[in-house]
Parts: sequence; structure tokens; C-alpha cells
Amino acid sequence: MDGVHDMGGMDGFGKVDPEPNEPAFHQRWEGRVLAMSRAIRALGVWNIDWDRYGIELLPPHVYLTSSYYKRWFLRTVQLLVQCGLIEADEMAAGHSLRPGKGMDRGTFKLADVERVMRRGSFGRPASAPARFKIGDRVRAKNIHPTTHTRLPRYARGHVGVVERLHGAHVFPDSVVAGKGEDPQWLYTVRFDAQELWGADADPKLKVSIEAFEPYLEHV
Amino acid sequence: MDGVHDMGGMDGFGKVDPEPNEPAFHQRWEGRVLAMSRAIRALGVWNIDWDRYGIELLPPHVYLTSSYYKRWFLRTVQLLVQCGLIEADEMAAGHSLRPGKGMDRGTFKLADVERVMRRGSFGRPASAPARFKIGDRVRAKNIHPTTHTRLPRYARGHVGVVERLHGAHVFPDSVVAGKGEDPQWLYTVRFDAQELWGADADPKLKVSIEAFEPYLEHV
Amino acid sequence: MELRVRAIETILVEKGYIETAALDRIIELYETKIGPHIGAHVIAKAWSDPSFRQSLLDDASKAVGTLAQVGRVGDHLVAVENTPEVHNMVVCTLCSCYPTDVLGLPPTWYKSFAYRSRVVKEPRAVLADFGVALPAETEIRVWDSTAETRYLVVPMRPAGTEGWSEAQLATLITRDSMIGAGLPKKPREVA
Amino acid sequence: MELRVRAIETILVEKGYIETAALDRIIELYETKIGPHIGAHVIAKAWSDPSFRQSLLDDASKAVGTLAQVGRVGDHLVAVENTPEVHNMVVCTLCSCYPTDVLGLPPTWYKSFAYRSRVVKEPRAVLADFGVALPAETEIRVWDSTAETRYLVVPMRPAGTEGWSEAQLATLITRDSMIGAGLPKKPREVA
Repeated sequence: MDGVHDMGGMDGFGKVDPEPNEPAFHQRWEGRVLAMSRAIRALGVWNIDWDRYGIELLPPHVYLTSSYYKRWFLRTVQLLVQCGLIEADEMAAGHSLRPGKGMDRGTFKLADVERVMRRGSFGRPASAPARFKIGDRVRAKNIHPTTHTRLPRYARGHVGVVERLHGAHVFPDSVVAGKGEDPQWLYTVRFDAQELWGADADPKLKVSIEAFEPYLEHV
Repeated sequence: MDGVHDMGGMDGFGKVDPEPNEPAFHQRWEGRVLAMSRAIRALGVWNIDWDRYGIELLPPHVYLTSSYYKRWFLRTVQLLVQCGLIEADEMAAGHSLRPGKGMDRGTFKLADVERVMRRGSFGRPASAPARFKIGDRVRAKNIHPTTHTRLPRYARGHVGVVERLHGAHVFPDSVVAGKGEDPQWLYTVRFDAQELWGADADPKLKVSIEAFEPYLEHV
Repeated sequence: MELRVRAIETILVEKGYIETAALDRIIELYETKIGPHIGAHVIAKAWSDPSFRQSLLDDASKAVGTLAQVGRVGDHLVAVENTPEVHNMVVCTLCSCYPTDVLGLPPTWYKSFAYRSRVVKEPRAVLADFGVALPAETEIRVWDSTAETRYLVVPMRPAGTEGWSEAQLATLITRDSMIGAGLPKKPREVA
Repeated sequence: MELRVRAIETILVEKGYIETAALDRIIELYETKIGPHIGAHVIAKAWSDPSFRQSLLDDASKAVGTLAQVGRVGDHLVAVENTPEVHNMVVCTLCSCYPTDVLGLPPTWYKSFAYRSRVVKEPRAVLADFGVALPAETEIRVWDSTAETRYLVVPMRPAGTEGWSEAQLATLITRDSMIGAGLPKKPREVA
């Protein structure tokens, strides 16, 4: 979807403001939200793509006015309710009012923590040869999916060069469309800034995206 | 600037919700804000392009969370302060604390109202022949000015057809850059929706923009 | 907001920049004089008088200025005509440009983020929000008002209005139909 | 927020989906074990051991996994090396993808709208916000982490560190330098 989350190149957000000696969390609840999100995702009801799409679905003004972990919280609650893991009356009560649904993987326990602390693998066997090779000039398609995609708007319609090939990976667009992992070749495609932003752009800037094969076409 | 005000094609803003028998203003202050904005602009300190740019300069989260007339109000106050017509201590006091600046056109009075109720003319003599003619295929340039522009992002980089020629008009980009009216030919350029939004777009949809000549290039 | 706005108005008046009565008058005009009845008058005339219709499509500012009941309007007004083949819709994706001279102040929905964002991409879904469904084969033409030109839609004259006076016809012409977000009323709706 | 979050956690625990101790442990690990010292260890090794450096650039996940002090990290880690000609910077414009396995949780600035929006268009202005100025002739290469690949910047080894141990070198390597928003410390800064 063409949402406010797709921020590359947007003006008006002000200066970057690094915080010296920043703690892992600024408030206690932020850590709880992060940990809950990781734990719930590990239950296997939804995956990371759904987690990302859930944040994209927040109304634009909510996205822009909520802190990072508040966005996570709102997303997680929304998904919990949508998937029927909790219900609105329970949130109002602050307690469970009925038994939990049975989870195939059971309760997320202390012993499960180590597993979620290392990022999973998204590489999958390819079902076809790669259409592009390193050095190919490719155009990022001008597509505007109404659901989740990982092709940022600023790259769409623009021509770049294939720089790396990462094998076939789980394709987020398909996961969120309910079509399963649908593995696709993943490329690093490098663009000149002047191709992306016009003649006034920094002549010594190159920007790359990680592009799934369905995002690309031969020039 | 590539701001949130440039909304064409953005997803996530929900349904359109028409209000039956809508009043001109929902609250008294809205009318005062509109009238003040019109009256102040008529003082000649800034023009409509500055008024628009002033709203674009609101922080994105303020833009998205403020009502229409609240955005006008915030913009007008900002411009009044920037131009030195009022000062912060006066806003705090709710009263003028020093004499007003002399205005070339004097106080905006009842007798001046009729003049501002009819839109002004933005047509100007052209300084050169038009580069494009009706029927020409043209590309909206991929430009990303950091200040005010009237070329929406969704059209940039795309090819359309010149459909109408409106004469030379005041060029907003130049006005706000402090370069004066700098009149430029103004065209209506029509795009197929599939050119703008990709192959999945409505095949029976065409969208036009009003494009100043510097926005366009021959295909 | 009421207090904040009042404070600014007070300062501006005290400094001699503006006169309260002038603001009152602007508001009064928008509340009582300048509204979609002007556009409806123009459209009814175009429906009734083929030569006026042609003048309107050729140069709307000039044509409207010839109507005694309207008088001079701003330059750069453009009238675009709906036909069985093409339905026109007007938007300003960048702000809220609108033909105020002939329609008054824009309704809230016209200024809404939802309308501004969606109509250039999915106008049929937007029309559905207005309860309007057009045939799939009808072309939709959206005019994004990105400059000082202002667009007025000339809707199609409804069937069953043969012999109606301009005043009668004007009762069919809604504000939304002159923006392209609606259709004129049917004769039985005003009977 | 504290109360709202606590309510949800209570419900999830009562329903048997999650265990409180598991959440405590995740937080503890991020607060005490998983942080930029891991990345600094990797970079110091790369600065000291040319064959490790090459392995790291060839396949960072595999190379990092060979370090006894780090152990296995997630797949798809990619190391990109700064040179006098090219300065690398990492961003996730769409959300907040970050090489957590080697750097811990991303700092707030990395997740900020300002960084996400600006670095792909005006990285030199962003670097200025960090107090970093690069020569105009240095190419800037921005890596937008739009998939599950994760980028780690290998900064340039500062001059004047000849003969330093890996442990000494690691003290020069800041988190920001491994994202590309900063440079390593100079030897005199840690003296």
C-alpha cells in the first residue's frame, strides 16, 4: 500500500537527533511490548510480514503521532483481536474471561527464548532460475499494490543495476495476500541518486534496495 | 517539497464521508479564520502561493491531526510572526503591545471586501512562445524541489498528452523562491491511469493535472 | 480554538491591519450569498440554451460573466461536460482549490484526506461512498486542480425534464453534481 | 501506556499463550547481552585478520558464526566496507530493519521519521546532524534494508592504531560507525 510508512525521500520530518548513551528502553512498558511481540509471533499464528503490515495499516495520523513501541503495541493488540486470541471485553476487564485457544506450539516459555533471539532464515529453494544477473540494468516496476509490499515508492519506475543476488527468499507480498511463502529471487539493485531524485540530486550518491524478482523488469 | 500534503494516490485515509446539509462553518472561529486569512492576504504582504506553502510547512503530524481551518490558522499565525506583523508576546497577551507596521494598502476595510470575494487573475503576458502544443506527448519531469511546487508526485516521471493550453500564468515555484511572478505557460496534461498507477489500474480512468511548462519535457 | 483565534483577531484589529466589520461581511457573504445556487443557475442555463452551453464550454469565465444574475467571476474558470461516455470529477490533491465563485466554499469532504488521496486512483470506489455507480464502460476523467484554473462539471440533463424552465431545472442541480461526485436529482425527487 | 500494556500481558499470560519469565528474559538479553559490542568484536577482528575480513565480506553470517565469542547469528547478514572512495550507510525506509544480532536494538534515531525519510535523498545533511563531514568527492552508498538481508558497515581502521590488539581496536568502534552514521573514534579519544 502507498502509506505514510513508505518514508524514503519525504520532506518535513526535521533533523535527526541522536541521543547519547541511549538505554535499550526509555520506559518499562516498551520492553514488555517488544518482548510480547516477539513471543506472540513465535506462537506461529502470524509471521513478521503480518507484523509489518499491521503497522502499515494504522491510520496515517496514528502512525505519525505514536512512538515506535506504541505503534508496535497498537499493531499487536489489533492482530490479537483479529486472530481471536483475545477479545475486547477482556481488554476492558484487564483479565482473561475465557480459556485461551490451543496453540500448536504450546505456551511460549523461558526455554523458547533463545530460539527467537536469533533471526530466522528466509532463504528458500528457488522454483525457477533467476531472471536477472549481476550487472543487468533493470527497472523497478511502477506498481501500486493496495496491500503489503516491500518495493518503496521512491524506486518505482526507475532504472538501476543488479549488484547482488541473495538467493530465493520468502516473498512478503504473497505471505500477506494469503498465498503462502511463494519464494522469489532477491536482488540488491543500485540506483544513481539522480535517477531517483532528478538532476539536482547529489551526483556522488547511490542508493540500493533489496528487490524481489516480481518487482523488476528488463530495461 | 515532498510532503504529506501531496496526497494523490496515498492509501489509508479511509472512506469519504459526505455530510448532508453541511453549514458553511461548523464553528464560529472557522469563519473568523477564513475571513482573517483573506483579509490579511489582501494586505499584499504575501500571496496565495505563500499561503499554500505555509500549510505545507506544517510538521507532517500536525498537518494530519489538525482540522482544515486549524491548519489555516496555524499557517496564518506563522506567517504573521515571520513577516513581523505580530509578535509572540502579543499572542501571549491577547492584545497588541506596539503599533502596527504601516501597510501600503492601509487597513483592510468593509469596502475592500468585494475585491477579495472574486478570485484574482493569474494570467500574465508570455515572454516566449509555448514549447508544447495540444496533442503533444510530454513527460512530467522527475523533479523533487525542496520548496513549494505544484507538480504532484504521482505524475512525476510519467507520460501524458497536452490537452489544453491556458496561456502564461504566475509560476508558484518562483514566487515562493523569491524570484517574482516569472510567468510560465500552463497546460492541462492528461494521463492514462495505467501509466500513473500500473497495469492493475482502472482502464477507463484518465487523470489530468495543470502543469507549468518547466514541469514538462518532450518525450 | 475560539480563544486563540479571537486573540489573533484582536491584535490584528488593534494594529489597524483589518476591520472587524470586513471580516463579518466576508463570513456573511459565504453564509448567505455565495453558494452552489450560482453554479446551478449557470448549469440550468446551459441545459436550456445551446448557444450559452457552447459559450460556457469555450470560455466559462466569460460566459458566466454575461449572466446578469451572476456577474463577473474570476478568470480561469473551465466548464467540462459529462456525456454518456465520460464522467468528470474535480479534485485538488495538493490543497483545496475549488471554484468558489460559482459553488461557494468547498464541503468538508472535498477537503478531506480521503477524497484528495483516493479520487485520482480509485474514483469508482469514491463514487460508491456517495452512493453513485456508473457503468463500467463509462470513462472517468479526473481533473486535478494543481494551478489557478478552476473546474466546474456540467452534469447531464436528466431525462423527463423536457419543457422545464431554468428555475425548475436548477432545483435538480446539486453541488456534488457540479464537482462530479454526484448526479443531478431525478425529476421525481423534486416533484 | 504502562497500564494498557500490563493488561494485555496479564491476559496473554492468563490464557497460557506466554510466560512472564520468558518476556523478562528477552528484555534482559537486550539490556545486557546483545548489543554493539558484538559488532565491534567482529569489526576489530576484520581489521586485524585479513583472511577473516575477506570471509566477512564474502559471507558475513558464516564468518561471524566462526567467532567463538559470538556464535551463530541469523542468515543474510551482509558486511559492506568503507574505503577512502565509498562511505556506506544503512537504513530501513519502510520500517526499522536492523542487524540486531550484531548491534542489538536500533537506536531511536535509526527508527525516526527524519532518518528514514532523509538518508536516501540527502545523506550528507543527515551526516551533518551527526557532526560528520565527508569529502565532497567521497561516494555515499545507502543500503535500504527492504528485505530480510541485514547490513553491517565495516568502517575504516583509523590511522595510528598499528600494533593494537583486537580488544584495543574494539574500543574505537561505535555503534553509529557500524551503521554508517558515524566514524570510529580516533586513538586519542580512547587514550
